[in-house]
Amino acid sequence: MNSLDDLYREIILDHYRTPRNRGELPPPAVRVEGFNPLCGDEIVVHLAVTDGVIADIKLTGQGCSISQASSSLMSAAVKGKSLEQVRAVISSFKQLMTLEESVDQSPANLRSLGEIAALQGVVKFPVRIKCATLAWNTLAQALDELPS
Amino acid sequence: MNSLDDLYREIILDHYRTPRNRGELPPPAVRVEGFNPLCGDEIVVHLAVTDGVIADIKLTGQGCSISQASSSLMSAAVKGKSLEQVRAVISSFKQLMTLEESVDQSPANLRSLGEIAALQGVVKFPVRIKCATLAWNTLAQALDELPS
Amino acid sequence: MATFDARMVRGDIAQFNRVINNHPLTYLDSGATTLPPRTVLEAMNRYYELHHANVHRGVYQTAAEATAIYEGAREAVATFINAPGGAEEVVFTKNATEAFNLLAKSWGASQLKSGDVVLLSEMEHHANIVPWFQLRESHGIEVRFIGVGDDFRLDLSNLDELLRGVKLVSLTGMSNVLGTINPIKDLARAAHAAGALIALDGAQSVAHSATDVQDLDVDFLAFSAHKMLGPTGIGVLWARRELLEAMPPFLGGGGMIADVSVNGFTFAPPPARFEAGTPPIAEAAGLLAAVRYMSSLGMANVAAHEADLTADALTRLAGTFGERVRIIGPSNVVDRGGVISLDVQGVHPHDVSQVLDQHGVCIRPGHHCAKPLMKRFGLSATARVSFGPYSLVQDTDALLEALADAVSMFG
Amino acid sequence: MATFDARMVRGDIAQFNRVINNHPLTYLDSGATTLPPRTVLEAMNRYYELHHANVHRGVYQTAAEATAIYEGAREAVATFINAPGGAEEVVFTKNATEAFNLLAKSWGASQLKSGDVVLLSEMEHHANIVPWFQLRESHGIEVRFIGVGDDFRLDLSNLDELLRGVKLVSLTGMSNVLGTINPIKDLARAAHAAGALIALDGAQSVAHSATDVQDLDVDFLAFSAHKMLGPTGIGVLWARRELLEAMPPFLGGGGMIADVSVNGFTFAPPPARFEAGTPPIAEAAGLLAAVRYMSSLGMANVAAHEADLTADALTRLAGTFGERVRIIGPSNVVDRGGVISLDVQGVHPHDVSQVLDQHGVCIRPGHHCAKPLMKRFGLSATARVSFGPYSLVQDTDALLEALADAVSMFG
Ligand SMILES: Cc1ncc(COP(=O)(O)O)c(C=O)c1O
Ligand SMILES: Cc1ncc(COP(=O)(O)O)c(C=O)c1O
Repeated sequence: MNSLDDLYREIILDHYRTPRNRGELPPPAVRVEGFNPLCGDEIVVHLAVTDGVIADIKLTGQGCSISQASSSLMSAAVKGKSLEQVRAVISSFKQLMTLEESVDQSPANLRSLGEIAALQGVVKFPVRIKCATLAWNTLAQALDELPS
Repeated sequence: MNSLDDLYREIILDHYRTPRNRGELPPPAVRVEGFNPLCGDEIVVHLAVTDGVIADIKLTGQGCSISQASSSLMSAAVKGKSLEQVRAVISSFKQLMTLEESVDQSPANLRSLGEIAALQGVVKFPVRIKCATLAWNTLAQALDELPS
Repeated sequence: MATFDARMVRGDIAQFNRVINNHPLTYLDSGATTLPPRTVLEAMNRYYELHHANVHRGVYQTAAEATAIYEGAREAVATFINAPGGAEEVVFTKNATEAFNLLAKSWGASQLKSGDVVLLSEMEHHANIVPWFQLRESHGIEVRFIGVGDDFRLDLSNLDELLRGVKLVSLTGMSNVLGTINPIKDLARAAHAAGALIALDGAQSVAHSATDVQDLDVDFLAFSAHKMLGPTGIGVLWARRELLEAMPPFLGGGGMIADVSVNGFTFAPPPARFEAGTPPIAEAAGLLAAVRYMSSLGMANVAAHEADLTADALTRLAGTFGERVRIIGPSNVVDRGGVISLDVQGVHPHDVSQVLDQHGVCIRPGHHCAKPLMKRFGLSATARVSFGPYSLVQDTDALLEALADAVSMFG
Repeated sequence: MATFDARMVRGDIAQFNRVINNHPLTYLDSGATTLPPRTVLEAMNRYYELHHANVHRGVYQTAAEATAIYEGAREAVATFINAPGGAEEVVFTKNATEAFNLLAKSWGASQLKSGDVVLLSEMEHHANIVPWFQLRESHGIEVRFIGVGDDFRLDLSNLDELLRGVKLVSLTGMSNVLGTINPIKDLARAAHAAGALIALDGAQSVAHSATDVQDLDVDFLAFSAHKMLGPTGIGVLWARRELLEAMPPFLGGGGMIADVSVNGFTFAPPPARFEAGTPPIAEAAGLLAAVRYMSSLGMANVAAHEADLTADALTRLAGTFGERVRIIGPSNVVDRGGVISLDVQGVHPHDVSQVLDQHGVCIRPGHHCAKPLMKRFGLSATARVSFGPYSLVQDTDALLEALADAVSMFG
């Protein structure tokens, strides 16, 4: 039996109750919507990039604690980072969300992820993985849509 | 267990092998097609009526022994009869083909039906009732289409 | 009179023996699908083990038996809904959704023309919305909606106006979100007076109270077996005989034809006309058993039992959680069934359901395929509790305990 | 290597315990539907007793389990047919017939225009004819037929000409009347060279030999579970991912939408786009078990076993009855499967089947939903014998004995 405490860690509830980086950014910031039709979760990512660095990120949207906390955690994790670093974080996060045994879930690796490691418990609740990844997929899409 | 002998009485096999009244009649004879889409049985009834009497009847068509024997037996039973008598025969035959217990299947009643009583065994094989009634329904339809 | 004892019904259902996360199963999702009693499973097993064969055209014994079972299910359904024209008015589909598609794509596409109006309501399930939108795209009909008031009931104040130009009114008997039971008999009278036909979405209502199409005076009825203690994979479209006879075929294939050549085809009379291909035969056997089982319970008994459970749950939810848990639906049991949608302040329905699962309590979060209704009330989802004939007060006990946990966890 | 023993397969099937008219059951109608082994029934019972819940959107444990079973069936089917794009290319329908209707009414209606040609053959089942005639009526396409030669095989002598203007070739892998197995791989090459796509009607072929859509290089595949030891109520349309993605929805309702408002709707990606309403979930559990069971037998073993039975039956039928019983189909087992249509001189197929029933022998009389083929050979019906993986030489013994009775009875 998986304990709910694995899913609803204190950090997650905190980010759900007081989400970071809520709001919008005016153009020319990139704006991308993410939507999970199955459960209705919604994330809108606003991204301002200057000199290859995420100068600012703001989020709106609505949904369950996992989708909203994950987006808040994401925003905190990528703000001020270079695009290269952001891509690396996205890829580490996706690793964390895979069900495969081979994934390195060692404490050292998890520590390197910082706060987003709190989402690790989600994999034990497979129906919720989509909630956790929505914000990240939306961010990845926003990166693809950046003017090059 | 119902014996096949109930179904395939000698009279039936005889009418199947050597059908009576095969052929067509030229206009102004009435021509009506009957068709059972489930099994592909086909009967075409040609009917010449003079002074309220079936002066001649001819049949074409194809199908199983029951459908073809029934049409042959029918033609023999109605030829030369008044339309009123024919309607009575059709109705007696339909009675014979019903599964209800209440139907009079007494020897006396069956005898009054003449040769068509040979089809009585069909009711024990419910899937074949449609085969037996096809010709009769087609005849009934032909009567309806007679110029009045 | 039929006897009814919810504990006995429960005893007939194997899934209640399950233990989920160390709790006995508390199944409160009958609005999504019901749990079939043993007799339904036995009927299907017996079908497969003794009688399975393809129906129609078969002469041999098991084929005749399979056909008798399949056609017997049609008879039983006709009796269950009191179809005036008997079994030949009952068309088997794969679910209620296909029934609505058949209605829109056969009756609608052949009888409606550009500008004709189909009147729905804001509380309809997508099954009774999307096919009409598709028909709007293909045939230029107008789709109009009866609004839902703040009392969670149809707003009929401007019904006369809404009915102008309407050829079909298509409404749910009971909302699968609000629990609201609609005044179908009155609406049928109004529709007919305005020269329109009326279709009833019985998906929710048939399993929870008696449905008499003659008394209601409706023209079409759609429902699914799996929501009335039957199996998945089979649904019903009932229509008055003359309406069915005027409808062109929808799906083409074996069984629905009169003749086929390389040049074209002609089609069979109803109901065969609408049942292309090998039908859900075992499922019909299951539906037959479900109809018998429900009839033996007595639909009035089922309705009364579920009304009791609903009244108790509504009172206790309000008493325990006050403003924290808002009921999205009528707050008393007049003209409402056993579907209770909750909006728990500060806890998303998804999270409510997740915490409840830890207590073995099964409820459904989401938009319940009724997005227009969700939008009407400014919600993206609700946490929906729904009762069945096997539900007991102990289920509500478990619900309240689990809900208290969810509320306290999210503070 | 998979092990295969037809006696063991037979032992897995309850219906063989039946006694019909004082004879053990001789089931020779697998072309119409197959008898499911115990494991298939058990999988469905287990589903209902332990896991039944509506799929998707459910958070609680049994809903997640039901979803895993349903999606697991999709995976298993994808593996079984070697779908290049995996499970997302597998759409569940109610039967093969609905799969063809989906193909014609979604792909066909959106991709074909007036004058485009769909090339079928004279040996197609109505399921692969009528939907194209319906599309001809609605969209003005041309429907063309490959002829069938006196050798009961496709007449491909003028294939180049036949392929002119063709956008889709849609053919059966194996005739359900003649037993003829068509050279699909060659025809796929020819179709593609002519710029056409190719659809395979696998209804008969999937259950009797391996089907590898990549090796055959087909674009669409349709089949039914009930003809491959699975349950009634579920079928499959497989299509290459890019084709599915370009196809508009067919049935509208819950599950196939991305969003719905009172103004309109947007739709979900495949396969959900094509699965409106509550799907056949228990049936998917049964299909999953059937696919596993068939794979454990080994499709090559099944094919070899049925070829042996067919060769033996063809030889003995000719030896026993000579000219009296004509085989409507290839008379040797090269490129033919275990479907044997008989034309018994002087005995109508209906009567043949009736007499055989008295011996407990189940065969199917009729046009087998292939009327154009019947007309091609000037027949209104045949008496069709068909084998399955559980068939044994003793079934042929019973057939011959019963057939002798029919022949002598009608003199
Ligand atoms: C060749 C062929 N195609 C299609 C079908 C249709 O299958 P179903 O009736 O399961 O839709 C059949 C079954 O009769 C068949 O034999
Ligand atoms: C009111 C209503 N209508 C229609 C449906 C569709 O039923 P199905 O999914 O069985 O086709 C449902 C079930 O969700 C429903 O609740």
